Parts: sequence; C-alpha cells; structure tokens
Amino acid sequence: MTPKDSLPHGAPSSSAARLSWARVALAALGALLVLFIVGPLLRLLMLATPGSLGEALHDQELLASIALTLGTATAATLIGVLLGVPLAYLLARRSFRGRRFIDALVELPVVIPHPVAGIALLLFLGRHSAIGGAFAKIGVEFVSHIPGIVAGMLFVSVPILVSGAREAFRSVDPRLERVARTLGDGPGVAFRRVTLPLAGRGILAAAVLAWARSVSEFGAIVILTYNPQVASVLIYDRFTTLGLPAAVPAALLLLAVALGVFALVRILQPAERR
Amino acid sequence: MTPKDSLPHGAPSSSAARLSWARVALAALGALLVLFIVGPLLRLLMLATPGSLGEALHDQELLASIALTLGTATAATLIGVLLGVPLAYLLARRSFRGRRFIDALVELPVVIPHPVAGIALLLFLGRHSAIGGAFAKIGVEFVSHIPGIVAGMLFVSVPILVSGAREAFRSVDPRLERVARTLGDGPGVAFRRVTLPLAGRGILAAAVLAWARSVSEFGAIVILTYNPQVASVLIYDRFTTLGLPAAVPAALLLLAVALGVFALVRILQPAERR
Amino acid sequence: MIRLEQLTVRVGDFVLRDISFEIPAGGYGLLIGPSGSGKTTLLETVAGHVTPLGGRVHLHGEDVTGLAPERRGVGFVYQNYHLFPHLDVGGNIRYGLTGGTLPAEAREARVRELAGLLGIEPLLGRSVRDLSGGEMQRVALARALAPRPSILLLDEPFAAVDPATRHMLRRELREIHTHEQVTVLQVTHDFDEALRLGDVVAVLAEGRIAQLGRPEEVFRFPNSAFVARFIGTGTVLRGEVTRQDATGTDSPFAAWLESGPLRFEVVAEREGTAHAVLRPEDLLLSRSPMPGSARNQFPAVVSRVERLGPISYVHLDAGRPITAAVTTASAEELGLKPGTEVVVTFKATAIHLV
Amino acid sequence: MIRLEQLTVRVGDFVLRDISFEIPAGGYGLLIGPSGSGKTTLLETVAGHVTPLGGRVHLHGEDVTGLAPERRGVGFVYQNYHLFPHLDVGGNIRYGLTGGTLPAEAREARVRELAGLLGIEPLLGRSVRDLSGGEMQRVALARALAPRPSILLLDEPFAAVDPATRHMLRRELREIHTHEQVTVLQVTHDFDEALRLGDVVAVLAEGRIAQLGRPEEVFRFPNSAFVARFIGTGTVLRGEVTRQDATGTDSPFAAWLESGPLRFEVVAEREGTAHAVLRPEDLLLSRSPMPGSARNQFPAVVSRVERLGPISYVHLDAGRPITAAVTTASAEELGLKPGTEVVVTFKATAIHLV
Repeated sequence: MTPKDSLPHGAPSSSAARLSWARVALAALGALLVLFIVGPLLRLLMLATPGSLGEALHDQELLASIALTLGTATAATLIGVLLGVPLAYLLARRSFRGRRFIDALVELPVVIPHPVAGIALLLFLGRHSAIGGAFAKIGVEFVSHIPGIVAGMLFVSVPILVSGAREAFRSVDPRLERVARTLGDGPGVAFRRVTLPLAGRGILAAAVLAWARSVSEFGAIVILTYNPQVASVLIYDRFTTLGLPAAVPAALLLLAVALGVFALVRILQPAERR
Repeated sequence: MTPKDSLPHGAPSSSAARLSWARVALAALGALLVLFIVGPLLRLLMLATPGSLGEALHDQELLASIALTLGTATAATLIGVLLGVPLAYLLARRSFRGRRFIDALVELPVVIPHPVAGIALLLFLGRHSAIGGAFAKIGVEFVSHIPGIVAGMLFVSVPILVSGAREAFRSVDPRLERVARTLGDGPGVAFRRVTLPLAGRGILAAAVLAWARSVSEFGAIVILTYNPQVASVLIYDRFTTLGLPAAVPAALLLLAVALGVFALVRILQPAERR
Repeated sequence: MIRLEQLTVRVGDFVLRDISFEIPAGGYGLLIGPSGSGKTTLLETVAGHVTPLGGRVHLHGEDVTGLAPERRGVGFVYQNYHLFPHLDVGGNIRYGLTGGTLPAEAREARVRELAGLLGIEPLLGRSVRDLSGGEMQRVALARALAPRPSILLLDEPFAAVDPATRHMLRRELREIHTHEQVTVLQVTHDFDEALRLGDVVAVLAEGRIAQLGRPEEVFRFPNSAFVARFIGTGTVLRGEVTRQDATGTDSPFAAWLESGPLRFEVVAEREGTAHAVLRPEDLLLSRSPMPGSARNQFPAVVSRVERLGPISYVHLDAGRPITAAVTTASAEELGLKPGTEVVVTFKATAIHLV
Repeated sequence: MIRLEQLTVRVGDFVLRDISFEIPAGGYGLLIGPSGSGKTTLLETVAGHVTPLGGRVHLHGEDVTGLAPERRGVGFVYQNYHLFPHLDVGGNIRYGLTGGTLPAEAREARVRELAGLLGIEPLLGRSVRDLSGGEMQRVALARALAPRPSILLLDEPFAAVDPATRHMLRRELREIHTHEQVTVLQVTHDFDEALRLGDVVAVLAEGRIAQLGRPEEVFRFPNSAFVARFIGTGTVLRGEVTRQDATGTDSPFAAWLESGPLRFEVVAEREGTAHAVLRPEDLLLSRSPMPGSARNQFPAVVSRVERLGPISYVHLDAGRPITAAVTTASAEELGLKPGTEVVVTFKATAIHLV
C-alpha cells in the first residue's frame, strides 16, 4: 500500500468555485447587516435640506439644549477621566485581591436598562437619600437639575472610559517602564516619560468615545432630569408633543455631532492589526 | 571621575513611603468611581422586600412586558448572530477593499443618541418608506408593532455582537486552520473542527452581551414602538404616570435579569491576562 | 519529491523571485536564510496556503500549483507548533486520521506507533497546555506524520527548544525521516543544521536563491561573500587579483591577491576585485616560519583565543582580522594567548575566491 | 561587583531557592539554564524590579536589597530589546542621560561615543521601528550603557538574531565590556555562549544553582547528569561502581563501572550508582585494537557520522549509544561510515563520574 496514492486529488477549479460561493453567501449576509445600520442613518441624512438645517440653526431652544448637552458631557468626561484613569492604571498594572471583581463591576452599567439606571440614581442621589441630602446641604441638587444630567452621563460612560484606558495601559509593555527605571527614573517620572505618551492616544480615544456616549444618553437622564432638556430629551419631547417632522432638524444636528466625534475616535484609535 | 559614586543613593524607605502614598491616592479616586457605580444599584436592591417582589411577581402586565422583552431580545440576538457572525469572520480573516470602513460602520450605533436612532429607524422602516412599504405588503409592520422593538434592539446591539465575535475569531491563530488544511480538511471542515470550537465561547459571550444590551434598550424603542411595552418602556411609563414607587418593583425585576445575564457573560468570557 | 520552478511569491512588502530547486523523493532539503527572508512564506506556498504570483510547484511528480492544501499530501510543522488547544495530545495526533476511511483500530495503532517512535506515549491523554517545548515539538511532528504525508515541511523546528533537546530532536528527526520514507523540506537560519541534516541546501538571500548544493559543497565553496559570511565559513577578505605571469594562458592561473597589507598566492580564474574566503581550519599556526617557499606565510599577533571544547578559535591580527581553528591541545602546546606572535601558513589552493 | 546571598525568588508558580554567587568587579558572569527556569526573573531581582522573598542582593559592595531600581546603577537589556517606540534611536540612547545634571554637550558626546563604539552613528535620527534585530540590539545596549552603569544585566541578548550577527555582537560585547569596565551578568540557554564569553558561569536547574565555576571547569567536570546533558558535554552513562580490590583504602580508588554490556576501568570516590560522563574528544577510534592493556577498550559500530566543518561527531553503537569527536581528516582516513566496526579506547582518568 502506498498511502500517498490514496489521497483524493480533485480538480482544483471545482474546489475554488465552491469556496467562492460560500464566501459570496457570507458576504451577502454581512452586507444586509451593514445596510441595516447605514440605511436608517442615510435616510435621516437625506432630510438635511438647507431649509431644515437653517431651521435647526435658528432654533434658540435647540441650540441651548445642544450647548447644555455638550457642556454636561464634557463635565461627565472630565470627572470620569479624573476618577477612571487611575483606576484603569491599577486594573491594568497591579494585581490585588478583588481586581477581577472590580474589573467586572466597572462594566456593569452596559447591561443595566437605562431607565433602571435612572431610577437607581434617583434613589441614590435624591434629596431624601443620605448622599443626595449631603450634597443638597452644600447646594448641589441632582434631580431635575444639571448635576443629575452629569451623573446619568457618568454612570453610562464609565465602562467605555475605564475599559478603554485599561486596554491602552495594557498595550504598553510594563518592561518599558522597568527599562526607564534602570535608566534612573523614579516611578512617577517613568510613568510620565514612557507609559503616558504611549497610552495617551488610546486614553484620549476612550475619553472621546465616553463623551460621545454621554451625548447620546437618554433613558437615564430622562428620569433624573427631564428639564433642563439635553438634546436627546428635547428630540423625544418634540417627537411626542409635536410629531416626527418637528423632531427631525434636532435629530439631524445631533447626528452630525455624533458622526464628527466618531470620525475623531477612529482617527485617534491605534491602527488595527491586519 | 567614577560615575558610579555620583549615583543618588537615597534611603529606600522614604522612596517606598512616597510610592505607597501615591498608590493610596490613586486607589481612593478609583474607589470613588466604583462606589458611584455600585451605590445606586445597591440602593435599588435594598428595596427588594418580599412585599415589593411579591407585588412584581403578581403584576400580570409587568410579567407580560418582561416576557415580551426577553422574546424580542432573543429574536434580535438570533438575527444578529445569523447576519453578524459571518461578517465578523470576514472582518477578522479576509482583507478586502473597504474592510476598515466597514469595521468602523459596524461600531457606529454606539455614538448615535438613542432617540436619533429611533427616529432614523422610524423614517427607514415606516409605512411610507420604500423598505417599510415592502415589508408592510408581506404583513410585517415595524412602527408600533413588535418587529419595531426587534429592529431597535438589533440596531443598538450590532456593535457589541460583531466586534465581540470579530475579536473571538482574531484570537484564533489562522495557522491552526492551515494546519487542519494540511491534515486533510477542506475550508468548511477546518472551520467547523478548529476555528468554531476555539472562537465559540467568545462568540457566545458576545451574543449574551448583545442580548443584555437589547433587554436594556429604551430610547430607540420608545420612539418606534411605545405599545406593546417592553419592560424599560413600562418602567418609564409607570414612573411618569404613577410616580417612583410604582416603578420600583418592575425596575428591581429587570435589574435582577440584567445582573444574572452579566454574571453569565463574565463566566463565558475567556480568562483575562494577568 | 518537491520541485519548485521559478516560483515568485509575495512576502509582506517584498517578493521572492525565481525560486527553483528540487528535492528528490526521500531526500532531506534545507532552506537557509536570515530571519525575515521569507522562508516561512515559501513553505506555506509549497503547502498551498499561499498562492504564488508566478511559477509552478510540483509534488510527488504532479503539478499541484492550483491544488488546495488538503489535497497535496503534505505535513506541516510550524515553528511554534500550533497544536490544537481544544484537543489533548492524542486528539491532536489523531486529527488528520479521522477524516478518512481508516477503521478505528488502524487509527489507534497509527497514533500509538508514532507516539512510540517519538517517545510521547505517556503524554497521550495530557492537555497540550502543560507540555514542554520539546514535547510540543514531538506532538506537532506526530500530528503532521499521522496521515502518512509523502512530504514533510518543517519551519525552524528547533528554534524554540534548548540545545540539549535540540540534539535529541535532531537525532529523532533523522530516524523518522528514514522510518517514514518522507521527503523533508526544512527551513532554518542555522547553517550547522544544514551540515548535520541536509542532503541539499538552498541559501536564500535578498529574495533569491544565492546558492544551491550539497551542504559540504556550500560550506567549502560559498559562491558569494554573503553566503560565506552567513554560513560562518571563516574570514572573508576583499582584494585585487593580478596574474603572476603576463602570458594569456587559459584559466585557472596562478595569481596574487592583495588585500591591504596582505599579499597571497592564489589560484584565480579572472583578474580584478574578488573576495577570498579563508577557512579557519586551513590556516596553520606556528611560532617560527616553516620551511618551504612555495607557501603563503605571514606574521600575525594573537588577539584572542576562544575555546570551544575540543577546538579553539584563534583570532589574529595580521593587518586584517583573521580567524584560525586549531585543536585545543595544540593551542596549549603553542602557548597561544593574546599578544603571542605567530606565523600563519596556508596553501594557495586553500583560498577560495568568490 | 554583584553578590547574591541565598536569594529566594518567586517565578510564576515556582520558586528559585538559595541562589548565591558572586561576580567580581569588571567580571563577566553567565547564568545558564533551560527556558522557563526563571533566569529573567532573577535578573529582574538583581535590577530591583522584583522583590525577593528572601536573601540579599549586593551591588558594588553595598546591600541594595531594598533599593529602588533607579538607585542601583544597573543597565538592563531585555531579550526583545524593548526600545521606546515613541523616541528615535538618538532619543532612546539619550534617555538615561537627560534626568541628571549632565550639560547638553557632554550628553551628546556620550551618545556619539556609544554610537561610534557600536557602529550605529548613521541610525541616530531613525525611527526604532525600521531597525533590524542586530541594530535594535545595539541601540538597546547603547541606551543601557549611556548613564555609565557599573553593572550590566543582559537577558539572552543574542537569542533573536542571525548566527552571523550573533558572532559580530559577541565580539562587540567583549570590547564594550573592556572599554566600559562594567560588570556583566548575562543570561543564556546556550552553553557555547558561556565558553566564549564568561569568566564565571552558574547553571540553573530545578530552581537552584546546580553548578558554579569557570566555564571550562564546568565543561570538563560537570557535577551532575543534568548539567552534563544540558551543556552537551557528551555521553552520559548510568552504571554501578565496584572497587577493583577489596581493601578499604581511602579515596580515590581504582574501580569498575558497569553499565549494561559495558565495563570500564574508572577512578571513583565511592561505590554504588553513578553517572559516567564521556567527553567526545577523549574517545580514540581505531580500526583494530591498540596495544597496551591498561586502557579501556571495546568494540563499537558506527551508526552515523556528523560532519561539522573541521570536526566530525561519530555516533557509535556499543551496546549503549556513545558519541566520539574526531577531526574530519582522520574520519576520512579511517573511512568511517555507518556500519564500520571500530575500537573505542580511552583512559580511566578520562571518565568523569557524577
């Protein structure tokens, strides 16, 4: 028996043809999904006539709402960076008891239904709770006030910020920091000269994405602070009280902001593996 | 000159003390953030008395709403897996023109404010649009019907599903498939015997997370299909019409579902790097 | 049998061109070249994972250029083994047998035969995650050999193991090559490997095959300075060749090679710039000039003595750095140490011009 | 000077225990052991990145066990270089100079000096991403040396480069060691490296230092079968030692070692089970028995001849597999090929018992 001869030797062309049919089918399924994402957004963008945009740009209430949205999102992102980047560094670099548990906790808001998050924050930060009461004494009110918007945004954007910053730190080999140490740097200096420059882009991308997530939040905010209205609440409010056509100009403007931010994130994110 | 002698030789204890102060400060900032995530959820869970839970479990409207939510989330996830896993495989394994662009498009829903997504889907799938009209002819209506819920859930869960499955495929070295090929497997068989078993856990984790994201969606659904009410819409509805205490039992039940799913995802996800 | 005909293959940003060689059935071929010279991609082309831009691949007498990998009858062992992590050791070895029509008993017999041949029987039920490098290498070999391929492709199989394990694996591979009557093409960056294992060696440089031949041939007669340096044949000196007599006789002719302060008698085939390869073992060292005027002799100073067990490499300064190899015993007899003045002697025919 | 005193270090799941050795100021020490034996972690402990569970680290005469890495005056070169990707070549080398009080001109002079020493001047403005392995290694060396450390720690510095580059780098490292008057501790898994470079070598096995000494000493007198096998000294045979005479004289005494069908005369210090190390170069081969009865002689059959340039390794079957080294010339003279019957001769004193 010569086992070499028993190998099946089919015509290569038939095999190649079968292969490419399978590939076309896979690609078609994928294309459907891409269409389902892009189609609705393009449909909305097609309504961007000079008229509708002009209307939006002269709508003082809408512009004030967008300014409020951008301002609160920026505040939520800054607080998130201040508290989240150190946490991300500890999660990426130190091993301590409960690290995996905290890793998990930080991702938790992803699965919490947004109105549930709003209700939980309302209970936690309301005037009758211990923490809400303490803040009220120093003049900070959450419910139906701007800090409530920031709290809702922070709650939903923490997972994006912390996991993004953690991965950015993880992508920097700790041995680079060790090399810097043997070259005379103390731990803080090595962090500033090596780790931060290398992780910086990734952290910035995570912060921009967290900012975009803050801008896009609706369910938690609508429960905490319906008024003053952020842009997504305003759009919902107009949709329910005035109907679809009244909501379109605001939706277009907010979509444009979202797309711009998204392009920025894509530019900031490190080039992908081939 | 002996440069060795000019090296600073401080007392190690002072350096260690400084280091640990910095670490305590970092840990404190991180702990604040963790508290901000955990506090509101614990506050809500503390309301889980036998009374409130019993009330929730005998509330037929709430139970029907949760059943609707779980059913539509399951449908959205199955459609997402059918269309998204092949796309994820192509994005992970093939290089083609526009791959990076499609990579980006698939992530787009993350930054779209949810009411804006709802309005875009309403325009795309409404009876007056080409696609909505075509579906209406075969008896499928989206707006104010169950398919609208599924569409909203699918739109927001696509990024989680596709990027999760893509990373799962990427974590399998393509050379393993090549080895299987030289051992006699055709491309489909090698995929089934090697790539799928190895990526399966990661894909399953992505699907469960996408399912959880579907369950948690509110902003897009509330615009597309207010009635029949999914759980998050029901909670919002009760909160606005009946007040906070009426919304708590439903919120508790939904939170329990979310936490259960989250635990499942954590178990499924591959162990993290140290 | 493996025959590559003018193969052109894209490797990342550059291209391998005009790759042609043949390994007869049952032969052991080595492909040697620096890291990043595209050796792995070339193997993947032979296996059918990579489609060449041009040229043909013939295996066991057939043109397989368009054939899918699973129809080529090749076994492939990657440098990092790439064992299937979801299968145990036995499952890995059995993998290539389960697709065919082989009865279960024959399958198990084959698995046990290979495990016995490679000494990994006790590992069969173990997870592949707990294996040492040498064990993983043996499992990867057994897995590749199980379906009785007529061709075995090995990608730097010894790069990731200890020298001691490497010795053993080399011996086992030789035995397997005989036992399984398989044609082997192995990729390496280590010329020692070629000398120990290969029947045929192809040296890859700058995207082409720089030299092809039996390992001893290539070692003794490198055809370029690159090959000579890469395989570590010895000192390579650049110089000018001039004829000793003005008559236009046909080649080869007696000539002088001048390289800086050094002037040697050589046998050349053309005048002009050339590289002279001085093999360390062709250089004789003595403390005083040796009789006989027909030889090349010049003084040198020892700069360092490198003892490698039975043999010592003596690094000399003779205006140019030159390395000689002597037995450790004679190095001690001559009392060689840094600063020792010695006379270097060698025959004109011992210089290989490239 | 580097002195480790009974150092205990956790390495992943296992522990290195009782690691003690000393490298004098300006010395060149090598730490050798199989992959995964914790060599890198030990280096990181010396540098201060890893805190030992017990024991002391002394550098240049001082106990630095509790000192931060930046205060120890050590340079560290990792196996994969770990150049700073956000800095160019010059920026990498300059890194360790910018923290101190050195004026800018002195800094630039030092960068140029090192770049000159290592032949990387043309690279100074280049990005570190485009460098070859050998170039990266030189940059990493220059970066580590720039602040004039008194200690240089090297983690398998030649593992990732071609043999040709490895030769050059080894030579350069020797020169740097002299030029910079630095104490070096290098980690390797290759005993050849130890023979070529080291003053002191420590062999790591199973979490302890198995042997410590000058490389030639360790090579000639390995103190355990593990060390002998690992450094590739030659054949290791396990057997039983019995005295030749029944008298209870003090050690050493003449004895017999029996290992399967073989029986040798040896010089032993105790009876019982022992491993005999037969160095390939101590075995004489001939076609017929040689005169003189006091020697160990037995017949063997050649199973394979391995030519490695000037020297050939002859693998023999004498009931047990045994390897002899002869010059390639004498292998040819004797006409050695598989199947040739030869007589193996060696002196009792040439057998090293462990």
